[in-house]
Amino acid sequence: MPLIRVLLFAAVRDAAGESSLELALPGPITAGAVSKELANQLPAAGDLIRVSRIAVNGSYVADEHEIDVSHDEVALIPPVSGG
Amino acid sequence: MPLIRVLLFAAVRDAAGESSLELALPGPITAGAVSKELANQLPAAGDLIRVSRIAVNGSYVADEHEIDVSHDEVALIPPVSGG
Amino acid sequence: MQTIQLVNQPIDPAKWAHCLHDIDTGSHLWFSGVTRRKTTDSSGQTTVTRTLHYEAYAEMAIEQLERLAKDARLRFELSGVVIIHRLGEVPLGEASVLVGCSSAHRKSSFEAVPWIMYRLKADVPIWKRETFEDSSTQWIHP
Amino acid sequence: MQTIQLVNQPIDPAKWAHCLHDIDTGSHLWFSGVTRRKTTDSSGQTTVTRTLHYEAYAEMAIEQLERLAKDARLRFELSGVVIIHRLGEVPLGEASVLVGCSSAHRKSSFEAVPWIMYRLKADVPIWKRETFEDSSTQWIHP
Repeated sequence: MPLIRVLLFAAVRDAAGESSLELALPGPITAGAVSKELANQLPAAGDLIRVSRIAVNGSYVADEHEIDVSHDEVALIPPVSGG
Repeated sequence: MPLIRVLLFAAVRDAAGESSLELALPGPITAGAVSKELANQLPAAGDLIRVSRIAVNGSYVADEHEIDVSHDEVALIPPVSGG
Repeated sequence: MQTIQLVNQPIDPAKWAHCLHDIDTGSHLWFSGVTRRKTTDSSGQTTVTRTLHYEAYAEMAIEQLERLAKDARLRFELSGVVIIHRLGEVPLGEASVLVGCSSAHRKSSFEAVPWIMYRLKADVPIWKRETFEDSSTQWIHP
Repeated sequence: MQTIQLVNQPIDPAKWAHCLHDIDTGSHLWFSGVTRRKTTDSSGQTTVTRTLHYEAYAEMAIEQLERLAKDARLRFELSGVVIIHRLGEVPLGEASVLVGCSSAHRKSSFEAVPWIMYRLKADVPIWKRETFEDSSTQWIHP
Protein backbone atom coordinates (compact mmCIF):
# COMPACT_ATOMS: atom_id res chain seq x y z
CA MET A 1 0.00 0.00 0.00
CA PRO A 2 1.28 3.51 -0.82
CA LEU A 3 2.52 5.61 2.10
CA ILE A 4 1.35 9.17 2.47
CA ARG A 5 2.79 11.83 4.78
CA VAL A 6 0.31 14.27 6.31
CA LEU A 7 1.34 17.51 8.03
CA LEU A 8 -0.36 18.18 11.37
CA PHE A 9 -0.93 21.46 13.20
CA ALA A 10 -2.07 22.94 16.51
CA ALA A 11 -4.18 20.66 18.77
CA VAL A 12 -3.98 17.73 16.31
CA ARG A 13 -0.19 17.96 16.23
CA ASP A 14 -0.15 18.03 20.02
CA ALA A 15 -2.42 14.98 20.18
CA ALA A 16 -0.12 13.10 17.76
CA GLY A 17 3.03 14.26 19.51
CA GLU A 18 4.52 14.80 16.02
CA SER A 19 4.30 17.41 13.27
CA SER A 20 3.46 14.80 10.63
CA LEU A 21 2.24 11.21 10.36
CA GLU A 22 2.77 8.60 7.65
CA LEU A 23 -0.33 6.68 6.70
CA ALA A 24 -0.55 3.45 4.69
CA LEU A 25 -3.71 3.52 2.61
CA PRO A 26 -4.90 1.55 -0.42
CA GLY A 27 -4.68 3.67 -3.60
CA PRO A 28 -6.15 5.72 -5.14
CA ILE A 29 -6.09 7.82 -1.97
CA THR A 30 -8.75 10.52 -1.50
CA ALA A 31 -8.64 13.45 0.91
CA GLY A 32 -11.65 11.97 2.72
CA ALA A 33 -9.82 8.67 3.29
CA VAL A 34 -6.83 10.53 4.78
CA SER A 35 -9.13 12.33 7.20
CA LYS A 36 -10.87 9.13 8.22
CA GLU A 37 -7.63 7.24 8.78
CA LEU A 38 -6.19 10.10 10.88
CA ALA A 39 -9.30 10.09 13.08
CA ASN A 40 -8.82 6.32 13.56
CA GLN A 41 -5.18 6.68 14.53
CA LEU A 42 -5.73 9.68 16.80
CA PRO A 43 -9.04 8.93 18.53
CA ALA A 44 -8.35 11.56 21.23
CA ALA A 45 -8.50 14.21 18.46
CA GLY A 46 -11.23 12.47 16.45
CA ASP A 47 -13.88 15.17 16.87
CA LEU A 48 -11.45 17.89 15.89
CA ILE A 49 -10.17 15.94 12.87
CA ARG A 50 -13.73 15.39 11.63
CA VAL A 51 -14.26 19.20 11.48
CA SER A 52 -10.83 19.80 9.92
CA ARG A 53 -10.16 20.32 6.20
CA ILE A 54 -7.53 18.73 3.98
CA ALA A 55 -5.18 20.99 2.01
CA VAL A 56 -3.15 19.76 -0.96
CA ASN A 57 -0.26 21.94 -2.12
CA GLY A 58 -1.62 24.94 -0.25
CA SER A 59 -5.25 24.74 -1.38
CA TYR A 60 -8.28 23.26 0.35
CA VAL A 61 -9.71 20.22 -1.45
CA ALA A 62 -13.00 18.31 -1.29
CA ASP A 63 -13.25 14.83 0.27
CA GLU A 64 -13.31 13.12 -3.11
CA HIS A 65 -10.10 14.82 -4.31
CA GLU A 66 -7.51 12.20 -5.35
CA ILE A 67 -4.02 12.65 -3.97
CA ASP A 68 -0.83 12.17 -6.01
CA VAL A 69 1.27 10.42 -3.38
CA SER A 70 4.58 11.05 -5.14
CA HIS A 71 4.21 14.83 -5.60
CA ASP A 72 1.53 16.32 -3.36
CA GLU A 73 2.08 18.01 -0.01
CA VAL A 74 -0.88 17.04 2.16
CA ALA A 75 -1.92 18.79 5.39
CA LEU A 76 -4.75 18.47 7.87
CA ILE A 77 -6.05 21.98 8.70
CA PRO A 78 -8.03 22.17 11.92
CA PRO A 79 -10.41 25.17 12.28
CA VAL A 80 -8.20 28.24 12.09
CA SER A 81 -7.95 31.09 14.62
CA GLY A 82 -5.58 33.65 13.18
CA GLY A 83 -6.14 37.38 13.32
CA MET B 1 -32.54 98.57 16.37
CA PRO B 2 -30.16 96.12 18.09
CA LEU B 3 -26.93 95.35 16.22
CA ILE B 4 -25.86 91.75 15.80
CA ARG B 5 -22.44 90.52 14.65
CA VAL B 6 -22.42 87.36 12.51
CA LEU B 7 -19.26 85.33 11.78
CA LEU B 8 -18.79 84.30 8.14
CA PHE B 9 -16.79 81.43 6.64
CA ALA B 10 -15.51 80.00 3.37
CA ALA B 11 -17.29 81.16 0.19
CA VAL B 12 -19.67 83.45 2.12
CA ARG B 13 -16.75 85.16 3.83
CA ASP B 14 -15.06 85.60 0.44
CA ALA B 15 -18.28 87.08 -1.03
CA ALA B 16 -18.52 89.54 1.89
CA GLY B 17 -14.82 90.36 1.81
CA GLU B 18 -14.90 90.23 5.61
CA SER B 19 -14.92 87.54 8.30
CA SER B 20 -17.97 89.04 10.03
CA LEU B 21 -20.83 91.45 9.35
CA GLU B 22 -22.89 93.60 11.69
CA LEU B 23 -26.63 93.56 11.00
CA ALA B 24 -29.25 95.94 12.33
CA LEU B 25 -32.49 94.02 12.89
CA PRO B 26 -35.66 94.72 14.87
CA GLY B 27 -35.75 92.61 18.08
CA PRO B 28 -36.45 89.93 19.09
CA ILE B 29 -34.00 88.57 16.50
CA THR B 30 -34.44 84.99 15.30
CA ALA B 31 -31.84 82.83 13.50
CA GLY B 32 -34.09 82.78 10.44
CA ALA B 33 -34.15 86.60 10.32
CA VAL B 34 -30.34 86.70 10.44
CA SER B 35 -30.13 84.33 7.51
CA LYS B 36 -32.64 86.28 5.46
CA GLU B 37 -30.92 89.62 6.12
CA LEU B 38 -27.50 88.16 5.16
CA ALA B 39 -28.94 86.88 1.88
CA ASN B 40 -30.29 90.40 1.21
CA GLN B 41 -26.96 92.08 1.92
CA LEU B 42 -24.88 89.51 -0.02
CA PRO B 43 -27.02 88.70 -3.05
CA ALA B 44 -24.02 87.11 -4.87
CA ALA B 45 -23.95 84.43 -2.14
CA GLY B 46 -27.75 84.30 -1.68
CA ASP B 47 -28.18 80.70 -2.85
CA LEU B 48 -25.38 79.49 -0.62
CA ILE B 49 -26.69 81.44 2.39
CA ARG B 50 -30.14 79.94 1.93
CA VAL B 51 -28.69 76.40 2.32
CA SER B 52 -26.45 77.42 5.24
CA ARG B 53 -27.24 76.88 8.92
CA ILE B 54 -27.01 79.31 11.84
CA ALA B 55 -24.95 78.32 14.88
CA VAL B 56 -25.26 80.02 18.25
CA ASN B 57 -22.47 79.50 20.78
CA GLY B 58 -21.18 76.46 18.89
CA SER B 59 -24.51 74.65 18.33
CA TYR B 60 -26.80 74.60 15.32
CA VAL B 61 -30.16 76.22 15.96
CA ALA B 62 -33.56 76.22 14.24
CA ASP B 63 -34.86 79.24 12.31
CA GLU B 64 -37.21 80.25 15.14
CA HIS B 65 -34.41 80.29 17.75
CA GLU B 66 -34.24 83.69 19.47
CA ILE B 67 -30.82 85.28 19.76
CA ASP B 68 -29.56 87.06 22.87
CA VAL B 69 -27.72 89.93 21.19
CA SER B 70 -25.67 90.84 24.24
CA HIS B 71 -24.20 87.36 24.92
CA ASP B 72 -24.51 85.02 21.96
CA GLU B 73 -21.83 84.27 19.38
CA VAL B 74 -23.64 83.89 16.07
CA ALA B 75 -22.17 82.27 12.93
CA LEU B 76 -23.40 81.39 9.48
CA ILE B 77 -22.26 77.86 8.61
CA PRO B 78 -22.31 77.08 4.89
CA PRO B 79 -22.41 73.37 3.93
CA VAL B 80 -19.26 71.83 5.42
CA SER B 81 -16.58 69.86 3.59
CA GLY B 82 -14.10 68.66 6.19
CA GLY B 83 -12.57 65.20 6.23
CA MET C 1 -10.80 58.41 26.59
CA GLN C 2 -10.98 60.79 23.68
CA THR C 3 -8.42 62.99 21.96
CA ILE C 4 -9.57 65.81 19.67
CA GLN C 5 -7.22 68.25 18.00
CA LEU C 6 -6.97 70.71 15.13
CA VAL C 7 -3.38 70.97 13.88
CA ASN C 8 -1.48 73.03 11.34
CA GLN C 9 1.32 70.55 10.66
CA PRO C 10 1.48 67.14 8.92
CA ILE C 11 -0.33 64.42 10.88
CA ASP C 12 1.98 61.63 12.05
CA PRO C 13 -0.20 58.63 13.00
CA ALA C 14 2.60 57.21 15.16
CA LYS C 15 2.34 60.26 17.41
CA TRP C 16 -1.27 59.42 18.30
CA ALA C 17 -1.05 55.62 18.58
CA HIS C 18 -0.60 55.71 22.37
CA CYS C 19 -4.02 57.39 22.72
CA LEU C 20 -5.72 54.08 21.89
CA HIS C 21 -3.52 51.95 24.10
CA ASP C 22 -5.60 49.91 26.55
CA ILE C 23 -4.86 46.33 27.53
CA ASP C 24 -8.55 45.37 27.36
CA THR C 25 -9.03 46.34 23.69
CA GLY C 26 -8.48 43.85 20.89
CA SER C 27 -9.14 46.13 17.94
CA HIS C 28 -7.54 49.37 16.80
CA LEU C 29 -8.74 50.98 13.58
CA TRP C 30 -7.17 54.06 11.98
CA PHE C 31 -8.54 55.99 9.03
CA SER C 32 -6.55 58.65 7.17
CA GLY C 33 -8.24 60.91 4.65
CA VAL C 34 -5.59 61.98 2.19
CA THR C 35 -5.44 64.71 -0.47
CA ARG C 36 -5.99 62.90 -3.77
CA ARG C 37 -4.74 64.12 -7.13
CA LYS C 38 -7.50 62.89 -9.44
CA THR C 39 -11.26 62.96 -8.95
CA THR C 40 -13.55 61.35 -11.49
CA ASP C 41 -17.18 62.46 -11.33
CA SER C 42 -20.23 60.36 -12.18
CA SER C 43 -20.06 61.39 -15.85
CA GLY C 44 -16.48 60.09 -16.11
CA GLN C 45 -14.96 63.60 -16.17
CA THR C 46 -11.62 63.73 -14.33
CA THR C 47 -10.40 66.84 -12.53
CA VAL C 48 -6.87 67.18 -11.22
CA THR C 49 -6.23 68.75 -7.82
CA ARG C 50 -3.04 70.72 -7.24
CA THR C 51 -3.57 71.23 -3.51
CA LEU C 52 -6.21 71.71 -0.78
CA HIS C 53 -6.64 74.29 1.97
CA TYR C 54 -8.82 73.69 5.02
CA GLU C 55 -10.37 76.33 7.25
CA ALA C 56 -12.41 75.82 10.41
CA TYR C 57 -14.63 77.67 12.81
CA ALA C 58 -12.24 76.29 15.37
CA GLU C 59 -14.08 76.67 18.69
CA MET C 60 -17.26 75.17 17.29
CA ALA C 61 -15.42 72.44 15.37
CA ILE C 62 -13.68 71.30 18.56
CA GLU C 63 -16.96 71.34 20.47
CA GLN C 64 -18.75 69.36 17.73
CA LEU C 65 -15.89 66.83 17.50
CA GLU C 66 -15.82 66.33 21.27
CA ARG C 67 -19.56 65.69 21.22
CA LEU C 68 -19.22 63.36 18.24
CA ALA C 69 -16.48 61.35 19.94
CA LYS C 70 -18.55 61.05 23.11
CA ASP C 71 -21.60 59.90 21.14
CA ALA C 72 -19.48 57.32 19.29
CA ARG C 73 -17.99 55.96 22.51
CA LEU C 74 -21.44 55.36 23.98
CA ARG C 75 -23.06 54.10 20.80
CA PHE C 76 -20.31 51.62 19.84
CA GLU C 77 -18.85 50.85 23.29
CA LEU C 78 -15.45 52.18 22.32
CA SER C 79 -12.53 52.38 24.66
CA GLY C 80 -10.70 55.22 22.88
CA VAL C 81 -11.42 57.74 20.12
CA VAL C 82 -8.93 60.01 18.36
CA ILE C 83 -9.94 62.70 15.84
CA ILE C 84 -7.23 64.95 14.40
CA HIS C 85 -7.99 67.42 11.61
CA ARG C 86 -5.33 69.43 9.85
CA LEU C 87 -5.99 73.04 8.79
CA GLY C 88 -4.23 75.26 6.25
CA GLU C 89 -2.65 73.71 3.18
CA VAL C 90 -2.72 69.89 2.92
CA PRO C 91 -0.59 68.93 -0.11
CA LEU C 92 -1.17 65.90 -2.33
CA GLY C 93 -0.58 62.59 -0.56
CA GLU C 94 -0.80 64.08 2.93
CA ALA C 95 -3.58 63.44 5.47
CA SER C 96 -6.19 66.08 6.26
CA VAL C 97 -7.88 63.91 8.87
CA LEU C 98 -7.00 60.98 11.13
CA VAL C 99 -9.68 59.03 12.99
CA GLY C 100 -8.84 56.19 15.37
CA CYS C 101 -11.09 53.94 17.44
CA SER C 102 -10.35 51.09 19.81
CA SER C 103 -12.75 48.50 21.18
CA ALA C 104 -12.81 45.05 22.76
CA HIS C 105 -13.97 43.45 19.48
CA ARG C 106 -13.36 44.56 15.92
CA LYS C 107 -17.03 44.93 14.94
CA SER C 108 -17.41 48.06 17.07
CA SER C 109 -14.38 49.80 15.52
CA PHE C 110 -15.46 48.80 12.01
CA GLU C 111 -18.85 50.43 12.61
CA ALA C 112 -17.61 53.44 14.55
CA VAL C 113 -14.99 54.87 12.19
CA PRO C 114 -17.30 55.16 9.13
CA TRP C 115 -20.01 56.63 11.36
CA ILE C 116 -17.63 59.26 12.75
CA MET C 117 -16.49 60.22 9.23
CA TYR C 118 -20.09 60.43 8.04
CA ARG C 119 -21.04 62.72 10.94
CA LEU C 120 -17.85 64.78 10.64
CA LYS C 121 -18.54 65.44 6.96
CA ALA C 122 -22.14 66.42 7.72
CA ASP C 123 -21.84 68.63 10.79
CA VAL C 124 -18.38 69.80 11.74
CA PRO C 125 -17.67 73.39 10.58
CA ILE C 126 -14.56 72.75 8.48
CA TRP C 127 -14.32 73.74 4.82
CA LYS C 128 -12.06 72.70 1.98
CA ARG C 129 -10.86 75.05 -0.75
CA GLU C 130 -9.60 73.19 -3.79
CA THR C 131 -6.86 74.53 -6.06
CA PHE C 132 -7.01 72.95 -9.50
CA GLU C 133 -4.26 72.28 -12.04
CA ASP C 134 -4.92 75.66 -13.76
CA SER C 135 -4.52 77.51 -10.41
CA SER C 136 -8.25 78.30 -10.18
CA THR C 137 -9.72 77.77 -6.72
CA GLN C 138 -13.11 76.77 -5.36
CA TRP C 139 -14.67 76.41 -1.93
CA ILE C 140 -16.37 73.04 -1.63
CA HIS C 141 -19.93 73.41 -0.30
CA PRO C 142 -21.60 70.09 -1.09
CA MET D 1 0.25 46.58 -5.07
CA GLN D 2 0.09 44.09 -2.24
CA THR D 3 2.42 43.29 0.66
CA ILE D 4 2.04 40.03 2.57
CA GLN D 5 4.34 38.94 5.36
CA LEU D 6 4.56 36.63 8.37
CA VAL D 7 6.86 38.09 11.01
CA ASN D 8 8.26 36.99 14.37
CA GLN D 9 8.82 40.44 15.83
CA PRO D 10 6.48 43.22 17.04
CA ILE D 11 4.57 44.85 14.20
CA ASP D 12 5.37 48.54 13.78
CA PRO D 13 2.61 50.11 11.63
CA ALA D 14 4.90 53.01 10.69
CA LYS D 15 7.19 50.53 8.94
CA TRP D 16 4.43 49.52 6.51
CA ALA D 17 2.78 52.90 5.90
CA HIS D 18 4.76 53.53 2.70
CA CYS D 19 3.20 50.40 1.15
CA LEU D 20 -0.11 52.25 0.77
CA HIS D 21 1.40 55.46 -0.54
CA ASP D 22 -0.18 56.45 -3.86
CA ILE D 23 -1.04 60.00 -4.86
CA ASP D 24 -4.35 58.92 -6.39
CA THR D 25 -5.78 57.39 -3.20
CA GLY D 26 -7.80 59.47 -0.76
CA SER D 27 -8.39 56.82 1.90
CA HIS D 28 -6.01 54.73 3.99
CA LEU D 29 -7.45 52.34 6.58
CA TRP D 30 -5.38 50.31 9.05
CA PHE D 31 -6.68 47.62 11.37
CA SER D 32 -4.61 46.15 14.20
CA GLY D 33 -5.80 43.05 16.03
CA VAL D 34 -4.28 43.21 19.51
CA THR D 35 -3.92 40.63 22.30
CA ARG D 36 -6.63 41.50 24.81
CA ARG D 37 -6.50 40.67 28.51
CA LYS D 38 -10.17 40.06 29.28
CA THR D 39 -12.75 38.13 27.28
CA THR D 40 -16.38 38.02 28.39
CA ASP D 41 -18.48 35.24 26.86
CA SER D 42 -22.20 35.36 26.08
CA SER D 43 -23.09 34.14 29.58
CA GLY D 44 -21.16 37.04 31.14
CA GLN D 45 -18.27 34.82 32.29
CA THR D 46 -14.91 36.63 32.03
CA THR D 47 -11.64 34.83 31.32
CA VAL D 48 -8.26 36.49 31.67
CA THR D 49 -5.55 35.89 29.08
CA ARG D 50 -1.91 35.93 30.13
CA THR D 51 -0.47 35.66 26.61
CA LEU D 52 -1.07 34.24 23.12
CA HIS D 53 1.07 32.16 20.78
CA TYR D 54 0.42 31.93 17.06
CA GLU D 55 1.54 29.17 14.72
CA ALA D 56 1.08 28.95 10.95
CA TYR D 57 1.35 26.52 8.09
CA ALA D 58 3.53 29.24 6.62
CA GLU D 59 3.75 28.36 2.89
CA MET D 60 -0.01 27.86 2.64
CA ALA D 61 -0.81 30.88 4.82
CA ILE D 62 1.26 33.12 2.53
CA GLU D 63 -0.40 31.64 -0.55
CA GLN D 64 -3.89 32.11 0.90
CA LEU D 65 -3.12 35.67 2.00
CA GLU D 66 -1.73 36.60 -1.43
CA ARG D 67 -4.90 35.24 -3.02
CA LEU D 68 -7.09 37.03 -0.48
CA ALA D 69 -5.31 40.35 -1.11
CA LYS D 70 -5.69 39.93 -4.86
CA ASP D 71 -9.42 39.12 -4.51
CA ALA D 72 -9.89 42.17 -2.27
CA ARG D 73 -8.13 44.49 -4.72
CA LEU D 74 -10.39 43.42 -7.56
CA ARG D 75 -13.60 43.27 -5.55
CA PHE D 76 -13.19 46.67 -3.84
CA GLU D 77 -11.03 48.51 -6.41
CA LEU D 78 -8.22 48.98 -3.94
CA SER D 79 -4.93 50.57 -4.80
CA GLY D 80 -2.87 48.86 -2.09
CA VAL D 81 -3.28 46.02 0.40
CA VAL D 82 -0.99 45.13 3.31
CA ILE D 83 -1.44 42.03 5.49
CA ILE D 84 1.14 41.32 8.19
CA HIS D 85 0.65 38.48 10.69
CA ARG D 86 2.93 37.93 13.65
CA LEU D 87 3.82 34.37 14.77
CA GLY D 88 5.18 33.05 18.06
CA GLU D 89 4.30 34.82 21.29
CA VAL D 90 2.20 38.00 21.03
CA PRO D 91 2.04 39.54 24.53
CA LEU D 92 -0.89 41.56 25.91
CA GLY D 93 -1.39 44.91 24.16
CA GLU D 94 0.69 43.95 21.10
CA ALA D 95 -0.65 43.39 17.58
CA SER D 96 -0.95 39.90 16.08
CA VAL D 97 -2.21 41.20 12.76
CA LEU D 98 -2.08 44.42 10.75
CA VAL D 99 -4.31 44.93 7.70
CA GLY D 100 -4.12 48.07 5.57
CA CYS D 101 -6.09 49.09 2.48
CA SER D 102 -5.99 52.20 0.32
CA SER D 103 -8.54 53.36 -2.23
CA ALA D 104 -9.67 56.46 -4.10
CA HIS D 105 -12.74 56.84 -1.83
CA ARG D 106 -13.22 55.76 1.77
CA LYS D 107 -16.18 53.46 1.13
CA SER D 108 -13.96 50.85 -0.54
CA SER D 109 -11.47 50.73 2.32
CA PHE D 110 -14.26 50.60 4.90
CA GLU D 111 -15.73 47.56 3.14
CA ALA D 112 -12.46 45.84 2.29
CA VAL D 113 -10.74 45.69 5.69
CA PRO D 114 -13.62 43.89 7.51
CA TRP D 115 -13.97 41.52 4.53
CA ILE D 116 -10.26 40.66 4.62
CA MET D 117 -10.39 40.01 8.37
CA TYR D 118 -13.48 37.83 7.95
CA ARG D 119 -11.82 35.76 5.24
CA LEU D 120 -8.50 35.60 7.09
CA LYS D 121 -10.23 34.24 10.18
CA ALA D 122 -12.13 31.66 8.13
CA ASP D 123 -9.49 30.29 5.78
CA VAL D 124 -5.89 31.20 6.51
CA PRO D 125 -4.02 28.36 8.29
CA ILE D 126 -2.89 30.22 11.40
CA TRP D 127 -3.75 29.08 14.92
CA LYS D 128 -3.79 30.75 18.30
CA ARG D 129 -2.86 29.03 21.55
CA GLU D 130 -4.12 30.87 24.58
CA THR D 131 -2.34 30.86 27.94
CA PHE D 132 -4.70 31.73 30.77
CA GLU D 133 -4.07 33.36 34.14
CA ASP D 134 -3.57 29.97 35.82
CA SER D 135 -0.91 28.99 33.19
CA SER D 136 -3.20 26.45 31.52
CA THR D 137 -3.12 26.56 27.72
CA GLN D 138 -5.61 25.85 24.96
CA TRP D 139 -5.51 25.80 21.18
CA ILE D 140 -8.37 27.86 19.78
CA HIS D 141 -10.29 25.88 17.13
CA PRO D 142 -13.58 27.77 16.73
